[in-house]
Formats: sequence, C-alpha cells, structure tokens
Amino acid sequence: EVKLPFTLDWKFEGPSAPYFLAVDNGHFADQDLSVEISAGQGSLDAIPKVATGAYPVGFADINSLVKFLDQNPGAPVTAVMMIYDKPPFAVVGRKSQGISTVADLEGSVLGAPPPDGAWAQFPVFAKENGLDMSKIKVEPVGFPTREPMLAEGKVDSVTGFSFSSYLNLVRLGVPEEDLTTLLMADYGLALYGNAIIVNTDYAEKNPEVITGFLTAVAEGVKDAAADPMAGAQAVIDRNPAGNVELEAWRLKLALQDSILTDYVMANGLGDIDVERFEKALEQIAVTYEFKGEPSVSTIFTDAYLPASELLMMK
Amino acid sequence: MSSKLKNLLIPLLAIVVFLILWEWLVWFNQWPNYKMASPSDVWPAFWQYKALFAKYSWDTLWRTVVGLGLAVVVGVFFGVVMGFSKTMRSALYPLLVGFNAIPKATLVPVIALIFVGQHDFNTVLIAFMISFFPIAVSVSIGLSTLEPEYQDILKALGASKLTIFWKIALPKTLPEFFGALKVSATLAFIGTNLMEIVEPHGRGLGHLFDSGKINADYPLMFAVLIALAVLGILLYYIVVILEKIFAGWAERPSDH
Amino acid sequence: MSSKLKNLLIPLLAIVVFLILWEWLVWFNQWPNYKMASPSDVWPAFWQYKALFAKYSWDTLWRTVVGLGLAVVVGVFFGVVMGFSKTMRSALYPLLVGFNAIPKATLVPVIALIFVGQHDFNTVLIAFMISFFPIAVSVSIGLSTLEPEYQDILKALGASKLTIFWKIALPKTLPEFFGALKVSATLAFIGTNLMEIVEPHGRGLGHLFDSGKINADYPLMFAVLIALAVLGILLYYIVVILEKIFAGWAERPSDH
Amino acid sequence: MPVSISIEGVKHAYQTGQQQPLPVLDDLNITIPEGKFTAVVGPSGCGKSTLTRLVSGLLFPNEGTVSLGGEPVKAPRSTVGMAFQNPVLLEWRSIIQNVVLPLEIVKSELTHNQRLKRAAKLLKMVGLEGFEHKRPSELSGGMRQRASLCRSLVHNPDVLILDEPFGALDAFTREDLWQLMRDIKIKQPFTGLLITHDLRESVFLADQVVVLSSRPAKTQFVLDVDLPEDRTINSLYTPKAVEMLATLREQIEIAQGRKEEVADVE
Amino acid sequence: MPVSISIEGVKHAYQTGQQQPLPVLDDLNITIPEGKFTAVVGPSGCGKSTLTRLVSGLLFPNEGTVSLGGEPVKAPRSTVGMAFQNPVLLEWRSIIQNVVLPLEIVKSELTHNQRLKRAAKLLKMVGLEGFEHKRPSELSGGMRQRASLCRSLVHNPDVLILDEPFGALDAFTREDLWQLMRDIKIKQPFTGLLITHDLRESVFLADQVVVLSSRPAKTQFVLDVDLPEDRTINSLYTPKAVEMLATLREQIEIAQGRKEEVADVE
Ligand SMILES: Nc1ncnc2c1ncn2[C@@H]1O[C@H](COP(=O)(O)OP(=O)(O)OP(=O)(O)O)[C@@H](O)[C@H]1O
Ligand SMILES: Nc1ncnc2c1ncn2[C@@H]1O[C@H](COP(=O)(O)OP(=O)(O)OP(=O)(O)O)[C@@H](O)[C@H]1O
Ligand SMILES: [Mg+2]
Ligand SMILES: [Mg+2]
Repeated sequence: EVKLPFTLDWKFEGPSAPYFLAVDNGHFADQDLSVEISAGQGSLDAIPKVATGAYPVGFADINSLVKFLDQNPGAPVTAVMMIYDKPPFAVVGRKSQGISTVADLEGSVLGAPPPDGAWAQFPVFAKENGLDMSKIKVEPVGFPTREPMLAEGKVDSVTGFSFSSYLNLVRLGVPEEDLTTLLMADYGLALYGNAIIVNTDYAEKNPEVITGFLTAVAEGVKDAAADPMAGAQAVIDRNPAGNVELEAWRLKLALQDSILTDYVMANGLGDIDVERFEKALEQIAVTYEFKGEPSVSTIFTDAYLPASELLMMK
Repeated sequence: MSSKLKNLLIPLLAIVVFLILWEWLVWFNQWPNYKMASPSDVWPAFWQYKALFAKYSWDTLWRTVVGLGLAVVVGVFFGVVMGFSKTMRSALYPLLVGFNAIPKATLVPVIALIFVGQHDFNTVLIAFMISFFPIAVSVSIGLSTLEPEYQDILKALGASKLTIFWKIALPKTLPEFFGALKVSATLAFIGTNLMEIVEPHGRGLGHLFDSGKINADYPLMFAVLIALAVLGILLYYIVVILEKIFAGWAERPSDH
Repeated sequence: MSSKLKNLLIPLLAIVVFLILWEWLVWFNQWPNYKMASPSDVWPAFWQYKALFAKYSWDTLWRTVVGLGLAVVVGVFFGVVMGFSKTMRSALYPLLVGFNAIPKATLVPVIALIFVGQHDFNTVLIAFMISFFPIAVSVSIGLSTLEPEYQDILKALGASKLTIFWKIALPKTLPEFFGALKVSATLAFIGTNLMEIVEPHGRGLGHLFDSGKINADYPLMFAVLIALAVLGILLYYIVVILEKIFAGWAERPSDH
Repeated sequence: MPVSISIEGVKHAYQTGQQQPLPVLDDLNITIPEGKFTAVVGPSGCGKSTLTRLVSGLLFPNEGTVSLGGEPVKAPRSTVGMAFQNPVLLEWRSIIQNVVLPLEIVKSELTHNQRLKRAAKLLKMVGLEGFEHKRPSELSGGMRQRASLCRSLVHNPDVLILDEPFGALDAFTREDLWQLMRDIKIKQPFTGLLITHDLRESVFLADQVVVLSSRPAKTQFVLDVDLPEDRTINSLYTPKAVEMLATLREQIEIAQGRKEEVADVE
Repeated sequence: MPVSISIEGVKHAYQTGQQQPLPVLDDLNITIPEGKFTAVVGPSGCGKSTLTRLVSGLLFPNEGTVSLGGEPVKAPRSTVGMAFQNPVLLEWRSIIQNVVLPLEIVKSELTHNQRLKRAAKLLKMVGLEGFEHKRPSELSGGMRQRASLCRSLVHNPDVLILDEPFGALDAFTREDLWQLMRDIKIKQPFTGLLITHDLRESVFLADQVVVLSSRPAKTQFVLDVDLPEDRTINSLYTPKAVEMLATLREQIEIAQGRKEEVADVE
C-alpha cells in the first residue's frame, strides 16, 4: 500500500464528498493507496504544498495554478484532472433588490471581497456581457460579511461561489425564490475551475500511483452523484459539528453546476478542451499581466488520466 | 473568610452583569444571529455539542499551555540577555519588535510548509511565537530598572550576575512577570486558535469554530468564542494562583 | 558621542546579520520562493511597487497609531481603576482576560457587520481592541505594587488618589508602561492588518499582501511582511524616544 | 496658623496575617499646645513612627482619638508637613523638584518661579546649594535626609512632624540644623512633633520631651523644658539643661527596665 | 582570617551627565592592620559611603589603590560583610531569610538548619527575637537596621564594613550593640571599617579613628585609641577617653573650618 497525502483547497464541505467516498468505499484501497485527506486554506495554500512536495497530490483552482506557474516558472506542479468543468464563480443577487438578469447589475451595488476568486473574473464577465463597470457600485466586503450584507439588503448582489454563497444566503433566511444565481461560465466565461494537481517530480516517478488515484477519484464522483446523502454523511463523519442536509445540498449544487456539465456527460470527466483553455488564458490576461508566455502543456497534462471508459459518468 | 467569599463572588457577579448586558444589547437592537448571537442562543448550541467542547477544549488547552511554557523559557532567556546587557538590548529589541509586528496569521502557512503535517508542533510553535514577547519585555525591563541598592546587597558578596538574577532580580520583578504572563497566556490562546482555524487539521476549538462557520451556525461560533473566553479565564486563574504563591508579597494593602 | 553612534550601529548591525542569516537559510535549503522568499528576492518586489508601499504603509500606520492612542487612553483608564480598587480588579480582570483570549480575527466579521462600511473606524477599533490589554495590565500592576513609602509622601498632604496617580504612580511605573506600550504597538499593528486581510477593503499593507496572494506573487507577500516589520520598528523607535524623554531616569547605569 | 495636637487614650495594634495582633501603642496621652514643640524619645521599635502616622492621618488608632486643633483626624491634611524616617525621594525628579512637590499639591498662589525660589532657599539653608539639579541617587544619605527635611517645610505647614530627621548627620551639621529649625519656627510658627534618639536634640528643640516605654509604648515620663526660646548650643551646657539630660537618661533606663547604672551626664 | 586593609593615594570623583566631575575623595591614605577596627568620621556628604564602596570592590578609584591583605581589590569578595547606610531588605523574604541570604551565596558546608540557627541566634542577639518570620515592611526603621547588621555578620566575614549601622537606634540599644560587636569580634576576629557620626561609638569600638575633612575628603586627623580591648561603657568616662573625645571634636571643628568654640566634653 502506498501512502498518499492529499490536500484540499478548502475545508471539508459537501463538494469534498467524492474523495471521502473514495476512501470509505474502498476505491483508493482497490488501487493499493492509503490516502489521508487534509483541509486547506484556499488554492494559494494548496498549490505550494504540492509544489514543495509536502503533498504529492492536491486539489486547487487551475486559474491560480496558471498564475503560480507564471510567477514561479519551472515549479514542479501541474494539473492532471479537471474536476470543475464549469467554475463555480457566480454573481448571486436578489430579485427583490432588482437583480434578475445580468443587465440588472448596472446601476446596482455589488458586494465583492477583493481577494475573492469570483470577483477576480468579474472584469472578464463584464466585458463578455458588455457591462459598463462605471455604472456598478462595487462595495468591498469581507468574506465573513459578504452574505450577511446581502441578507440585510446593504448590497444588491455579491460575487462568490455558486454553491457557497447561495446556500449561505438560504441559511440566513433569504427565500430561495428571491435569489438569482448568475453562473459566469454560462455568460461567456471560458475559464475552468478546480483540478487535481500533482507534484511532477513525484508523478514522473510514480505514474501508476497517480493514475490509480485519479481512477479512484472518478469512482468517488460517481458514488457521490449516485447518492449525495451518503456523500454528505462521509463529510460529516469528519466534521462532527456539520449538518448533513446542508452538505448534501451543497454537494448537489456543485455536481449539477460545476462537475457533471453537459460537456462532461458527453466526453467524460477529467480532460480539457485545449481550444477553450487557450481562450481561458486570454481571459485571464484581461486582469493579469503575464510575465512569461503561458503554455497549456505545463499547466495541464492528460498523461495520467485513466482509460476514458473509466471516466464516463453515465 | 468573608474576603475569600468576596473574591469569588465579585468576578461571578461581574460576569453575570456582562451577560445580561449582552443579552439586552442583542435584544434591544433586534440583531439577527448572524450579526451577533445572544447568550440565550449560545447555551443550546453549547449543550448540543458538549462532548465535542470537552474534547476540543482539552486539545486547545494543552497545546496552549505547552506553547506558553516554551514562551516563558525563551522569553525569560531573551529578557535576561537584554536586561543585563545594553548592547544586546539595542541589538535584539528592534528585531523582536519587527518580528512581532508581523501578523502571525500570515506566518501560519510558512510554518505549515516547513514542518509539514506536524500539527501539534506547528500549533505549539505559533502559540509560542505569538506569546513570548511580552515576557521578554517585562523581564528585560525588570532587570534594567532594578534599583542598584538591591543589586549591591549581593554584588558586595561577589555574587555572579546569574545569582543576582535568581535571588534578587527575578523575585523583585515577579509581579511584572506575572502581569506579562497574563497577557501572554491570552496571546498563546489566540495563537493556538489561529493555527486551528487557519490551518485546519480537525482538532481544537478552532476547528469547531470552523465547522460552525461552514454551516453558518452562528450560535455555535459564538459558543466557541465563549468557550475560549472561559478557558482563557481558567488559565488566568491558574496564573493568579501561581502569583499568589510566588509574588504575594508584592500586593500592597489597598486601603485601611 | 561614541555611545550615540553605538546606539545606532548596533541595531543596524543586528539587522544586517539577521538578513544575511535569512538569505543563507533560504539559499542553503534551496527553498523556492513559494516556501520562503529571501531578502534578495524581496527587494525587487518592493521596488516595483514602491509607490503602493508608500501609500498603503501610511494607511496602515495612521490607523495603527490612532488605534494605539485609543488603547493607551482606555488601557490607562482600566489600569487606574483596577490598580486602585481591589474590588474592581477582581471584577474586571476575568472579563478582560476572557475578552482577550478570544481571537480578534473571529471578531472582525462581527464588527464589520455592526459598523457596515466604516472601514477606517472598524480597523481602528480592532487595532484598539487587540492592544489595550497589556497597557491596562501594566498600569494596574504598577499601581497595585506601588511602594507605600512613595504613596505616603503625597498621601500625608491629603492629596487625592488622582494626584497620587499623576505625580507618583504614573512616573514610577513609566518604564513598565513603556514596555507595555512596545508590546501594544506591535499588537495594534497586527490588529490593523488583521482587519485589512480578513475584511479587505482595498487599503493598507494587508490589502497589498492579499494582492500578492491572489497573484501568487510570493516575493511581494514577503515584502509586505518586511514592510510591516519595518513599520513596527519605526513605531518602536518613536516609543523609545518618548521613553527617553519621560522615563530616562529609570535606566540604571549597567556596568561601571 | 499652628494648631494644637492632642492624643487621647490612643491604643493601636498591628494585625498581620493569621498571627496575633502586635500591640504597639497602649493608652497614649500627649497634648501639644499650639505653636509648641514636643519631642518623643523611646527605644527602637516601641511605636514612635506609628505615632507620627496617627497624627498625620495616614493611620487610624484602634482606640482613642487623635485631634488637630480640636478636630479629630479623619484624613491627612495639606497643612501638615512630614519628614519620614526613611527619606524617600522621587528618583525621576531633581532634588529641587522633590522639594517643591508639596507646593504642587497644596493650594497656593505662588508662581512657579516663587516656588522654585523658596525651595532653593531652603536647600541652601541646609547646605545643599549646588545640588538642586542633581538626581536623588547622586546624593549621600545625609544629604537626602536634608532634602527630605526641606520638603516637609516648603509649604509652611501648621503642623510639622519629623521622624528622626537628623539621624544620618554628623554632630556639627546636626547642630546647625537645630539652630535652623529654631529660627524657622520663630519666623513661621508651627506645632511640632519630633521623634529622636538624641536627648540633646530633644532638649534643644522641644518645649516638652515625652519618654515612651518599650513596646507596647506607654507614656513613661514627661519633661517640660523650661529653657529660653532663643537657645544656643551653649544652653545645653547650663546646669539646668545638664540636669534635664540626666533625668531623661535615667527615665529612659527605667522605661526599658535596665539595671540602674551610675546616672551620668551624656 | 582577618586581612589588612590599605588605602593608598586614593582619589575619586563622580562623573554625571555633562556636568563637571564632582571630586569626592582626594588623596586618601588609611591603613587598617589585620584584625583591627578603624572608625571614620566626617561631615555629611564628604565621601564616607564612597569609601566603603571602594573597599568592598563595588566601585573602583580613579587613582590610587585599595588592597585587602596586600592584594589590590579587583572585584567584590565573599569574605567581606557589609551593612549599607540604607538598610535595604528584600521585601519578598522574611527577616530570617534576609539574614540568611549571604550564606546562600558564600560557599559553606552548613546545612540549611544550621544556617537558620545561626541567623536566629544573631537576630536574638540584636533584640529581634520573635520577628524572624515577619516581613521587612512590618519592622520599624531601627529594627531593619539591626536585621541588616545581622546580615553583614552571618557569614563570619574577614572584613566587616559598617556604614552608620546604629544611626536609627536609641542610645541604649546602641550601647548594647556596641558591646555585642566587641564580643563578636573577640570570638570571630575580623578587620573592621566603621562609618559613624557618633564619636563615643568610634572611641568605644575602634582602635583608630580617622577624621575626614569636608568634600573632597582628605585625612584630617588620625587618633589611635589606646584603651584596653575589653572596654565597657564606663571606659568612655575615663579621663583618657574623655580627652580623646575632646580632641576628636576639636579636630572635626578644624576639619570643617568652623569658628572655634569652647571645646567641651560631649
Ligand atoms: N552615584 C553617585 N553619583 C554622583 N554623585 C554621587 C554618587 N554617590 C555619591 N555622590 C556624591 O558624592 C559625595 C559623597 O557621597 P557619600 O555618599 O560618599 O557621602 P557620605 O560621606 O557617606 O555622606 P553621609 O554621611 O551623608 O552619608 C556627595 O556629595 C554625593 O553628592
Ligand atoms: N506596617 C506594619 N505592620 C505590622 N507591624 C508593624 C508595621 N509597622 C510597624 N510595625 C511594628 O510596630 C512596632 C513599632 O513600629 P514603629 O515603626 O512605630 O517603631 P519606632 O518606634 O518608630 O522604631 P524605630 O525607632 O526603630 O524607628 C514594631 O515592633 C514593628 O514591628
Ligand atoms: Mg521609627
Ligand atoms: Mg553615607
């Protein structure tokens, strides 16, 4: 059995269910792997952990990885399996405050935490949809206060991850029917979302380990899709103060919006469309000044993906 | 007798008054839970998870105490070095101050990367790093402002600096030292929780806080904060007892 | 003359030695930037953003200083109340300790929600809340351990407690007070940055740190930390100058 | 205006920890008329400093009353000047600023300069000219004691309490200061209470000498000093004074219960 | 074993801040043979305490040498016992533990109990029986001074330096302690340096009395006290002693440049 520490980008929430299910249902064990899952503190925490070799595999936002590799060319880290085909970047607004469509954002107040991943994509989103940024009043808010501010009506919409912000708002007592979720990927954003990343030094030495890992993850995703409640329970087992229904809901949202997209259902989980990815790189360049020339091959490789029939989600 | 009772009653009374004020504030402003939970909301949350509270409190407590212990040792060491040598004082002080002006939260990832996976060690390290400075400062001030008349008593006998430190300087500055210890104890707590929240690894009250956060369970979050406060007070009383034992002489009769 | 020069040279030397050690550590371990940046990496990052550094440093500094100022006022107030009255001491101490054991990072959202959008105010408030405790403790200890012989000088003249505080207790405890101020200054810094990082609103060095983080620009992040350290040291020297002016008498001739 | 001091039936015991209370003063009665000077002598540890604290209002007796000008002492008063046995000076103030301290507390219409001038004048009188701006730590023991004496005098107190004010001084400096006190008292009259171990000092300065017994202190003997107001050092060598000194010495011996030696003139 | 003390051509000045240095000792020469006792008298502030610091090695002279047993003093030694003018006791220790302090520093094969016993014995001798376990703040000024004296004696020092050790004591307690010192010296010989303002004390205790002039202190006069070793208080009333006291008084007057009064026996 090979020991393989795996770091998430964030805390143990519903969307982490596939990995826990892969543990609980023995998919990792089938691949002769013993996986220990650690929580993280954002992609920018997970990437260096993998790049330094502290963790051979991790889960992180690929857009952050693009920037990381641009800043640290040659760092031994690369993405090997796309999980969030559509990134969860979204704008969540309230109908009662006049936000029903993208165009309604003009002339409204948008709450955005400056370091927020979704907010970082907002200029691209605005550009693709012809929004005049000067007509949107942007209110800087903190993560902890983002949803409460919307719940209190201090802002009309916020940027955030579709599943997190939406759910938090519901928990804060905002009626579901009052919420508008504008998933940026549905409005011209070509960006991908989170992927499994690996330390390349490790992967080159142990390709079969990585492939085995990815195989098990795909199984986990299938399990989660089949029984979200069980998935949520697997999370709660590690997070004793958690709430099963809530995490199951969060998991369902993630599966439906980000993971099991039409493209994935048609082509299978894990690979990317190079053309779309190149467009994504162009979109990143709207808000980020590249130091070097980004190349798809250093950022993503399909070399470790298991056979494609193993990746089909139907 | 009656004074001992008073010593017990007054803090309790103060706490009760504080809780009532808090409850009233929330009620008066009609604040929702996610803005500020009230004590009456917090209790059920606490009761529901009482087993977890007990377990995690212990996690947090022992790591805090170990970190604090380390801080005492290192802080006293730095304090002695800086207190006895003016050169070392002017060399070390700016470095220590600079180090302390850096938010420890930002160092957490660095530490976590250097000592991968050693959660207990990392937590203790952060608790230590955040809390040793007040002790170093107070000891160094205690030593550098020690009245020469006191030093002379032993100096005249040819005693070494170390002896003077143990027999005169340290006992003389114990009240300040304990004051610093009270500050450091609360800081060490913050350090432990910082690590538990920022670099979660499934243990300690910080983790429980995080769980509460994920679930938007605001009463639970506030309950954790209260638990932290209670632990802090507990630690404080331990320090007070130590102080009574070792530095009781310094307390001046207040009024007659 | 030569002693003044020495006072300037020693800290500089210590800092240089420290930087060299750091550079060496990174070089020796071959640590990549994303693990730990070295001073030589940090400088270009700093130079590139020097305008932002200047602007944001000022943001951070003034809010820290205001918070610290508030902490001094409130801390001295609490210290006086607790120092002069044993009852108040046993009533307030546990509350203050409990409050201080709560990580301020967790209070940031609460504050931010109560005073929505008042970023400057919120930042100052957190800086204040995190830093007043050491001052209160040191003043209260200074007062409660004040030798009765000193008090008697004025008491015998029928002076009020307040007068005794101003004329005797405060000057006598100034060295400890300034020690606490040094601790508080670094804490206030941390408070300001906490607010700037946890509840970002686009100003201050904390924001710059965040920007570095978003872009995975590790040298910039380390540059911000260094800038914080430098500001901390700056603030420290301001405190030292004040101390020289007001409490220079307390410094004992070290060796003959 | 000097006021009378009266100590009536005063008893005091110190209570510390769980121990037995330590009785210190036992039924003490002393009356000092307005503008008069009383010296108190007694063995070490008998309760003299305790007595000064009672008179100044820093301490309250377990029994009996202490009154100034007929009024019971409830709190310290600014019209009292006190020189403590241990001459504590504030380290962070120069000598002259230590002396000027009472003027900062007591209401007075003196300007800042006038205060300093008065302090400087006193310092000069006790032989500390040139040390006005030194720190207390730069003074010798006797010099500190003199500075502390100046501090007790600077605000022209109505009642002056001196607890062994000349203990650390050599005989000549001491005699100079006796004469200084005599002169000051004539110009600015006050009611005085002097604790001393020096019998000649008590006879030179006081109108009445009270001899206390060992702890717990009782009044053992009271001597009225009927020497002229304008005494000189030579007055101490008059037969009357010599006899008084001898009586005092004898009474102290009795007070301490010692074997009676040949009573000799000191 | 007592050792000799020799002070040769010692000059010392205090330098503070930007001010002129304050010359305190000016070409001082004093020799104290092994096992002898020398008393130093001089006006307040002339430099006596400074002298004690030089002998104990707490301070080093600008010029000249101080030697103990022929060796120049480079650092303080544990074989010296010192009672400071200001009897500082450690507030956090009981009286007996204050007295025992030197035994904790000095190498000695005494057990803990033996140390306490020795301290208790000394405390009893100076009249502090029953106060062993009190805090310093519960003692009167004179009692502290006696405790401090015990502390200087407890480790059987070869050299004993006493800076006005009886200043806060009444005449009788003082005389008791003189006799105590005399007895101790016979049993455990030491070389002694005594600073005092009491001429009778100097004549009673010392083999040699040195009179210093005003600051900067010079040796004004040296008196050899040829009274028998086993003096009693009555020895002070022998014609020889009375004459010595008169001489000293006269010399001090001259030293201070005062108008010559009628030289009288004190
Ligand atoms: N630490 C010091 N710094 C500067 N000057 C000092 C210091 N100590 C003493 N002096 C000065 O040196 C002189 C002699 O002081 P010293 O204490 O030796 O006198 P002394 O003879 O012991 O007097 P006294 O009988 O009053 O105790 C005094 O004028 C004093 O002002
Ligand atoms: N604060 C105190 N607490 C307890 N006991 C005290 C306190 N102050 C003094 N005493 C005791 O009271 C007694 C008298 O003390 P006091 O200081 O009045 O004596 P004194 O006559 O001034 O002696 P001296 O001449 O030695 O100064 C002493 O036995 C002392 O131990
Ligand atoms: Mg007394
Ligand atoms: Mg002296």
